[in-house]
Amino acid sequence: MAADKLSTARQRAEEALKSIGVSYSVEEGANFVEFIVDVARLKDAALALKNAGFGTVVSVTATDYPKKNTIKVVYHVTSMIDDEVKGAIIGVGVYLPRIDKPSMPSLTGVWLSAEFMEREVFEFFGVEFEGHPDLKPLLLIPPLAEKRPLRKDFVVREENIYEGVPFSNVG
Amino acid sequence: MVLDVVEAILGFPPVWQVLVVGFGFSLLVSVVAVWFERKTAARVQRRLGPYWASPRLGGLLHLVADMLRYAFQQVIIPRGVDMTPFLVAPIVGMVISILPVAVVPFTSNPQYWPLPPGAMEYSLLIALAITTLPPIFIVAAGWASNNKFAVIGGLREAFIITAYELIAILGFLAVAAAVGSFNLAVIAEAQNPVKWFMLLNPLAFLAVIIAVAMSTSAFPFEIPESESEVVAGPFTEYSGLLYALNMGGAYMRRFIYGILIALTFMGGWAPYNPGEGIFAGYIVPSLIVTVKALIIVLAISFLRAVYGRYRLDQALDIAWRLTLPLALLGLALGIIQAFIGLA
Amino acid sequence: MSGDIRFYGAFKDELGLKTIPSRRIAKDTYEIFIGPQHPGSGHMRIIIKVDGDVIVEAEPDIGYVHRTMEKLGEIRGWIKPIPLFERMAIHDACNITLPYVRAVEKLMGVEAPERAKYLRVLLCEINRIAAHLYGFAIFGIFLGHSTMYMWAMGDREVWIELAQELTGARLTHSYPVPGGVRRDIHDEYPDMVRRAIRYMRKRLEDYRKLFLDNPVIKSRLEGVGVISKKQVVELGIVGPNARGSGVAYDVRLADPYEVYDQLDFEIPVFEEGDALARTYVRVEEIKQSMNILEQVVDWLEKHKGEPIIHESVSSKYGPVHKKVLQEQRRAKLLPLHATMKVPAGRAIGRGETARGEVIYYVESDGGLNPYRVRIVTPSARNAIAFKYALPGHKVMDLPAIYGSLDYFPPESDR
Amino acid sequence: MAAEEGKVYVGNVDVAARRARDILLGKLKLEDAVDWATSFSLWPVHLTTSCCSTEFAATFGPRFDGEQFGSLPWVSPRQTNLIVIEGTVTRKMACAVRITWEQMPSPKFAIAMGACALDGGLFYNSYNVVRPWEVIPIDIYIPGCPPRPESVARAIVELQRKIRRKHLAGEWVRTGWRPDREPVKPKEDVCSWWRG
Repeated sequence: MAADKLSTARQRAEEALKSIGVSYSVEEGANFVEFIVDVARLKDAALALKNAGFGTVVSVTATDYPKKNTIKVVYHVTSMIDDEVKGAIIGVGVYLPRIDKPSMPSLTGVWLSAEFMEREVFEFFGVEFEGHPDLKPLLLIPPLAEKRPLRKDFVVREENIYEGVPFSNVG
Repeated sequence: MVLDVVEAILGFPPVWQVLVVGFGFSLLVSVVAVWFERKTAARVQRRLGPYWASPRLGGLLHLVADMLRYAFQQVIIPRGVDMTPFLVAPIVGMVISILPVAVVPFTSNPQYWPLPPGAMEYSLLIALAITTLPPIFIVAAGWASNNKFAVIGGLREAFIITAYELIAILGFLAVAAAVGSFNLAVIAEAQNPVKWFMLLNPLAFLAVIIAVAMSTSAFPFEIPESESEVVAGPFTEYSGLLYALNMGGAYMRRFIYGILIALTFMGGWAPYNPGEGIFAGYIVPSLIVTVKALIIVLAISFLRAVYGRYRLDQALDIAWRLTLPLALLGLALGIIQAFIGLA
Repeated sequence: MSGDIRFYGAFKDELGLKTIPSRRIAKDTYEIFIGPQHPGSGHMRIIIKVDGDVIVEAEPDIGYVHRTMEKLGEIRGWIKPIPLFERMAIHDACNITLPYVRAVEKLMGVEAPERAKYLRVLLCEINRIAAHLYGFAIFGIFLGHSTMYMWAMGDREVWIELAQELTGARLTHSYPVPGGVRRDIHDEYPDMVRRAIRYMRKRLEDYRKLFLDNPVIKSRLEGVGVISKKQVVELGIVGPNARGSGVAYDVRLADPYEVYDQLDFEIPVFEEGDALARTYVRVEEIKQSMNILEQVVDWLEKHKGEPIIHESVSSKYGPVHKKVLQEQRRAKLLPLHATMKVPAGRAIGRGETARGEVIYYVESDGGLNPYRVRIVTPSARNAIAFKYALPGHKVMDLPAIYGSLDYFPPESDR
Repeated sequence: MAAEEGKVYVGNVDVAARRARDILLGKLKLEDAVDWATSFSLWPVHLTTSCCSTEFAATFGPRFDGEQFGSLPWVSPRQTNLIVIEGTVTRKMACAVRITWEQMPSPKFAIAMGACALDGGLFYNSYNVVRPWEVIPIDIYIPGCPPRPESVARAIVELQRKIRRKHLAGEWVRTGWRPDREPVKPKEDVCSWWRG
């Protein structure tokens, strides 16, 4: 049942993106699907998806890939009222260069629910959202937010708290 | 010589009454009332309440401990407060809140009245006039604290004053009208033995009870000190002894109102007839009045366990749209009673 | 850039979100910081600007309990994040960790056996009831109703005792693990659940008398903090708060997990969208959860002795642990769990906690640790409601709205 | 679910109470009276730092009823004398903890609740967590994650004993100083981020 909804949602989203002529690539997860678009067309793609019924952002997920030298920002969206696609999650996202302050357009104007989540991505990854009404750290204190804690080069160590006992030192 | 002066001062009935009945009793009553409030709430809420300081007294000593602790705790005077009103307001407010006792007769025997019989003719008016003063000092305390929550609490207190004052006075006047006298002793005596005005004029009684609950910020009108928005209201910045004065002040005012209600609505010392001598003529009737006042205080305190608190505008709405007509009806009823000579 | 902001403003107006002209905000407003040390705030701060007694602007300042769950989740292997994540919503522990476990299971390609699924639902619903009662308690104290606090706290103990009987811990159960659950119920357990349900049904009547039908409480809640259906969808508000506004969105229905599609229950929906409707939704949910519990314990009684953990896990057990599993019905966690590797891939786990939908985005690169765990908790999504639901109300409505939203800061801050 | 009368699970409070009462009524030494009063009037301030607050709330619920020890959670720090650190203290919260502590009038006491308040607990290597004992001086630690309500009640009783045995409150009244420790100053300015 959930798989049906996901395929319906995927179909609908692809139609919406094709109708405005946005080129995209698809990345599939276990139970969701992501459309990666160009940064310049992100806002158009988002508007098209919203008009296709995906009205609510459930997560603005950013992931840091130091090996590929990119940061991926995905807006996972769903519909809360449309019974045909309710419960299916699709994503629309971009790859940003992994520099100190990468920038991308804010989608707060399209999805109001993304407002706080974009602030989170800003403080944890340093991604600047152009056009965000109030871009400042949400959870962290400012000096800590400067360090971009969720980037992979911010290392938190599993410390050797018991002397003599080797502890897995990962990260 | 000195002893004579001291005796003359203490023997002066208003001073004696303020010190012993006013201060002593009201302190005792506020301790018992707070204990009762916490204990009944605990009983309704299926738990013990304060207990382990004195299991046999049911934890009454916890309240003594609270008082002692406040008495010896550091008194913090924050930077930025207006020092004089900050220190003076709670003290003066508490003193004034027990002053109405100075004019209250506890017996029908004129020998033990605090004022000469001529002045007693206006005792109800004087007492009511003094009861309207303490809220001003609460507002002053809030303003002097230089704290946003205290200021908001003080403003709320000011709003509430305007709402309850008129109602309380109209309610008491209903009785005065029915009896045809402002003399509390005459009013109390007129109800002897069972012609109590809480039965004859329940409208005015209800209006006065609501007004008292409002004036002493009892539930559901605990709005100036409503903790979930304005922390401790006007007393947010007060600590130690100064806060204890403030907190006791509300219960003391409730007790003073209780005495007035006992005299005007519950027959005062009725059904007892005060006799001659200090014991039969003063102590026994004053104890009866105190017990009646205590019942009023405890009844109002019990509401905490049952009700939440109203919003400020709703409380004002209730005061102006519901309780004021009630008080006016009570007044009309009092005047009708005066005409048909019921009292 | 300015065009975007205009667009944003116009968009808000169209939604009917309260915007007050800036001219009035600049003049005679009073800024109040509510929290974090404030009886009406919990562990967050709300910065409100008041004009007279009316809130014109509200901004939640959260993050006071941000304990870096997402970062720690990246360095603690696959099994240790379970006790870590349940600290987010400590009184709703099973609901909040189950989606993570399911996401990991999805990556591993295993699925819990039927009995384990029922046991998970059992604990989830017990937790849901306890969490709603906790919400009631806090709500009661916000409205100055201490008896409500005490009653709800006392009755919550009943459900906590049940959870303790099942898992051994009052709050932090760590009950679901990848592949199944850690313990089975004992023979008297179904009767204990039924007794608790009988007791709770009786108590809900008392609550109605004292709290929900209390004229003071009703007048405080009716028509206060109204969030319209359209605003719910736009702001992404979830859980009982959405269902109080007429949005029938519940993950148990929209994307059924575990055995929710085999159970018979309803999702209560109210149309009004005010604080009272949100409260009623919670009461109705408690009733529905008790219906679910009855069905679950009936099923569990009929299917005794079925496996509670997946074969791929239990087949690696040594003889001692196999014996424990068979005789005591307890699944031990082995060192192999600590060095577990999960195939590369990405999965989203979602579930319905007491406060709404929780989402885990789990990414694995095939190593010992998750590459990225992104958590979106219901409170984190509801936090935005403060910004838009508070303006236009009086200061005294703030605790009523806060309490009705049932916001839990540690969950929101992660 | 009410607490059963006649049963105490948290130590011998009755004896201690009787002894304290004897001191109050018999010798009536003022300092002992203050110790007695303070120990039976420990009002914790409403500062919820983290998720242990659920168990703290349960402590003052009807089943465990912390109020029976004379302890009443109170709203404003100015009128309280006990602070209970309920779990993790983050960097953002540390500032609030310190300010609240400084707003409380002496003699004042602190209980650190939970593993996180001991040494970080599960979050020992988190970048946003500070140790509460670096921020304020702690009198009693409660282990557990989260501690059960019984242990919170137990901690309150232990603190009562400690106050009476070491005359913490009485000494403060006499000398204006806690006899058992220097006042703790945090090593770094915990609120620097707020102004800057």
